[in-house]
Amino acid sequence: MYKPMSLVPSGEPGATVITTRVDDVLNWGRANSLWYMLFGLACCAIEMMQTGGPRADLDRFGAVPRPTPRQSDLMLVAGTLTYKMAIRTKLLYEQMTEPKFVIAMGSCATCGGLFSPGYSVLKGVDKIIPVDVYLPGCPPRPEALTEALIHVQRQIKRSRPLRQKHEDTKIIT
Amino acid sequence: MERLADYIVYNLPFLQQIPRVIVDLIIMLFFATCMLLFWVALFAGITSWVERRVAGRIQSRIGPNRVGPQGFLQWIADGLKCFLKEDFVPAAADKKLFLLAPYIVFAGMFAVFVVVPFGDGLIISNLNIGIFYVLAISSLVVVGILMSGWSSNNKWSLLGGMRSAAQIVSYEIPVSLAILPVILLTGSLGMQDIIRAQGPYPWQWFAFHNPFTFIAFFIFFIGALAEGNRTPFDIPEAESELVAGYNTEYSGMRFVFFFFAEWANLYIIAALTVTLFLGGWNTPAHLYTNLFGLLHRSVDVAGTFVFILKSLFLVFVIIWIRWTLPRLRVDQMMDVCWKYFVPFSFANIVGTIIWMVLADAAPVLGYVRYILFVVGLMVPLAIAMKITRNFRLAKSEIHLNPFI
Amino acid sequence: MTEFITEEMTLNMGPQHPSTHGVLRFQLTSDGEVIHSVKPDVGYLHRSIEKIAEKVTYHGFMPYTDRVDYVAAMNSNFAWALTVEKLGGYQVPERAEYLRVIAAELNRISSHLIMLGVMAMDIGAVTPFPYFLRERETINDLLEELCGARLTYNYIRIGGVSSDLPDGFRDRALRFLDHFEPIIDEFNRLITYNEIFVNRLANIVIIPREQAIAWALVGPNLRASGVKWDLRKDEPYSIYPQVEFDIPVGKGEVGTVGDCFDRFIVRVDEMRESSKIIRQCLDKMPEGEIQSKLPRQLKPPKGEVYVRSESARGEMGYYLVSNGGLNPERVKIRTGSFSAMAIMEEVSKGIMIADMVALISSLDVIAPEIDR
Amino acid sequence: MNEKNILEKVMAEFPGVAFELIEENTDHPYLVIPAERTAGICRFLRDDPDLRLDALSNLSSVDEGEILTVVYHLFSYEHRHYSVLKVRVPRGAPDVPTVQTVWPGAGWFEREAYDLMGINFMGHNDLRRIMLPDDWVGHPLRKDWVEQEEYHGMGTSRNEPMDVLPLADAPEKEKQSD
Repeated sequence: MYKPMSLVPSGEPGATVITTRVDDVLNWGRANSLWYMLFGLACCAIEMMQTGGPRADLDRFGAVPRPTPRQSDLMLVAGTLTYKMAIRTKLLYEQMTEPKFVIAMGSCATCGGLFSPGYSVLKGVDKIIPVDVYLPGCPPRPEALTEALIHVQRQIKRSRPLRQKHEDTKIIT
Repeated sequence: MERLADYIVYNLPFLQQIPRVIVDLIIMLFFATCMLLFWVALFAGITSWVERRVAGRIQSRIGPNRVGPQGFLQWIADGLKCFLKEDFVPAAADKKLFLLAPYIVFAGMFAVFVVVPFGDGLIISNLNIGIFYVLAISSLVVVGILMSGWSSNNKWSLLGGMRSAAQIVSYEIPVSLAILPVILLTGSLGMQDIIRAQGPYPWQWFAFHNPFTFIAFFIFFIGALAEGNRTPFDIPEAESELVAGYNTEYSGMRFVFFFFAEWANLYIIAALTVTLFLGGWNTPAHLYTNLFGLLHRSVDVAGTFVFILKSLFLVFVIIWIRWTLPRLRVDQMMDVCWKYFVPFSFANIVGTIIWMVLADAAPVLGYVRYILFVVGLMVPLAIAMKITRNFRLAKSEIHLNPFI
Repeated sequence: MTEFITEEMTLNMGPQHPSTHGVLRFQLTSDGEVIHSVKPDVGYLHRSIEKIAEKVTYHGFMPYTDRVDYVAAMNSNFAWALTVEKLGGYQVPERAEYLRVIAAELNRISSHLIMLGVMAMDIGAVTPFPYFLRERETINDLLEELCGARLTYNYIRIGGVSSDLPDGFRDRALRFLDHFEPIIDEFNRLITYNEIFVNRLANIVIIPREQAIAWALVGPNLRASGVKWDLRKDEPYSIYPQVEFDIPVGKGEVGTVGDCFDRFIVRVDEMRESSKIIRQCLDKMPEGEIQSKLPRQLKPPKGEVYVRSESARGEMGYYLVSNGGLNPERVKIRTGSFSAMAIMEEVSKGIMIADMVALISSLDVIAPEIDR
Repeated sequence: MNEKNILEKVMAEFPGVAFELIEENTDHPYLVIPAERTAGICRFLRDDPDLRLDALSNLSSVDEGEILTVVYHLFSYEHRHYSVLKVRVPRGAPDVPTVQTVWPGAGWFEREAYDLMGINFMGHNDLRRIMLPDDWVGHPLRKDWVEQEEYHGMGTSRNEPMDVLPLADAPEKEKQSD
């Protein structure tokens, strides 16, 4: 539960209101401009492309693909992650600049899915990077991916970037 | 500007104790900042929104429509987000150059706005070397891009920077040479002089003045596209080849500087083309202001309106080209420049000089501009017919309403 | 004058790179823009499908075949069904054969749509790609009506198909084809014969006939090199002998036979042929069963087969060894992209980086087919 | 020329070699050839004007317990006929001469067989792992391959979700304790 915390001592309510508003404005900017990294792994990549395509059109939400991790806010782990790729995925995640969000798209990225019996498949991307939204499906439909994006937007809108201390940022374990 | 400074100093007596140079400087800086914030950033931002919406429509998508009416505030959201993002400097980068590069690109692009003549009196500084200033100051962009490509310590950035430098330096030549016929006809480098030398009616524009300026118009426009790294010459930031070109390693606000410079540049290309070849702010009403001095101000406003409208139409054309054409290869792009544009531009200059001499001798040649105007009118007509044919053959559905 | 000395540069392209479709990696050695050597590095999507095949039943392997080639999953289903049917001698009702061909050809169109759109995008024209995605959505809708999935269908079963045509499917499919055939022409006007596009592709990376055969290229890539070979025609299976269609081959229309443009245009023409096949199948389709009676637990006899069929990316061969039990003993999948990727190292010497991008997309390699 | 004729022609061409022609349990009859003669026989198959098997359609490897088998599916685009060859090598020393010099396209197939089945193709110019990372242990398509516990710190198993998730009434208890 979020407790309003005042910048000014002795609980003047006005200060709280102002910081909250600033938070909201910043969150509005962050949530409506989620550039996702152009990074498809497997089957889900095709659905990801179709989501950016004419019918679903992620651009409506201000989400455009960026080819480089430095400029992207959202990583869509779209597909099966093999061990060979997992090392690179972790590197890519580390190359992304804060704040960054991850959607584990599809069963394979969530838990290994259909390929859990395989010897070369990582069972879930959350073993290497933190995940914000899990999206089941094999592959998920474009509508589902749009919903996942809206979920990320909601998460952002709930966050309080001005109060977040540096240590609070996600730490990779 | 001087008058404005005088006026301020006169009204605020305490300023008179400070040396006048410093006061001038502060006032200049203040107005420059206002200009950047409220005028240039507005143009760059709105152009970015226009581009995304137009691109969406071209691709039978919608484009951003969630933030503000019809997604109009999208550029503010993008800017805000990038402002909050981590400003990242790669460990192996040349730190000083890396940090400096975006500002240089930004400065080079935005300084051009100083001489963009939005209206009869609406120009920040009507330099007597106007167009020369544009050519000189916009060269800063090359330096910035090359710096960013080099200092990122990323091979894709380096390739992008190198490509960009080669491209801009090469295309500087045909572009400058294509401007020369206009300068010859005007006899001045000042932007307002160039516009005044053209008449209010379309057939009096420099684009239709004679066959050589007609060719020069196309060389200038295409060359300017290449200088601005726009498709079909967008090879420095070719997404499918070089990841993101010279700005691969940039994030946050520094990336936004590149981003804004790109769209400001889009507007500059259009504005310069309008100034040099398409009559600038001239409207038929300007002919009559001298007759009825009363309407002076409103005519100015109309002129500004016409100028912005013309240039926005060209912006639309550039966006249209961007989302239609594929990209050239590096060697092909150089071929176009050195084998076709440069020789043609030289021929244009010589041709214009001969034309000017001949036109003095034979005034009949003045009627050529009407023929050229009709020819120029054919170009959009031909395109319109092609589009109609395409609609008919592909049995496409047409959705004219742009607001979804 | 002293000699101008240049140094080679090693570039790492991928696994995350906009033009490596999926996760491929290339190690380029280049002198500025000119590439000296390319070392492809694959395996980033090696999902151990062949090992999983040894753990699951014959029916149970069908969903995995979808993922062998997710862009043309139906064709991959088809190939596996053909293989097991040949091994066990199972019969397929005639209506099911027609349904299979309709589904497979629809999927072939949608696969080529992706390839052509992506190729145009890699050359720099972004707009054709969304146009093709738009058409692809309609095909996805049709296939979804048929089997309930948009991408990984699991529709073709051993001994038949999973479900019959829904009501009104025929009309909707015909309406789509009526709409789609002019779209191909529009696409040609928009991008294929665009001056810049032709100049980017003509005479780039020519793969002559002998080289294509020796490197075991298959499918459209082989046909682009001038070999008139299509398994649907030359080793007919299912009901392909009963339908009429042509095999487009590379003619060197704007350059030399076997260049990137030929590989592009062959696929454009193949979409037309596929559309022709679907029309004929919809007309000729008989009434009847769609699934033959097979035991729930399939136990094909001991033995081995190697069956090839024409997928969207060329021949897809399943080498299946059975020990008479519930699970296959060994399944080896031979795919078109694998050999297309192998040739890349050989043919890409001395081209420019921009051509490299065109080459990758013209060979139409997709990662799961290479790695499996 | 049907497939059996082709194989018989090969047997006639190389008299002293121990061939084994098998027609049972297979759709294409095949010839088991001794490993050391592979390259020569393949070159003959490719160059003989009646055979002209100019394409290596597929190269597979099968683990048959004590022996590992390499299967070559050959095809001729000129005469449009197939031929299948098999090479059997002991599990302990799976050495097969490369056919890369005959069909350049074989190079990657052999790399794959090396990577996943551990067959050593002698004379191959670039015999590295292709699918799996270079530091991978073992050849996973062999029947006796055992999966490692973890790879580079990434666990190779995932718990059952029902074991990990707290039971439905667990949060209730926590609340009560608060």
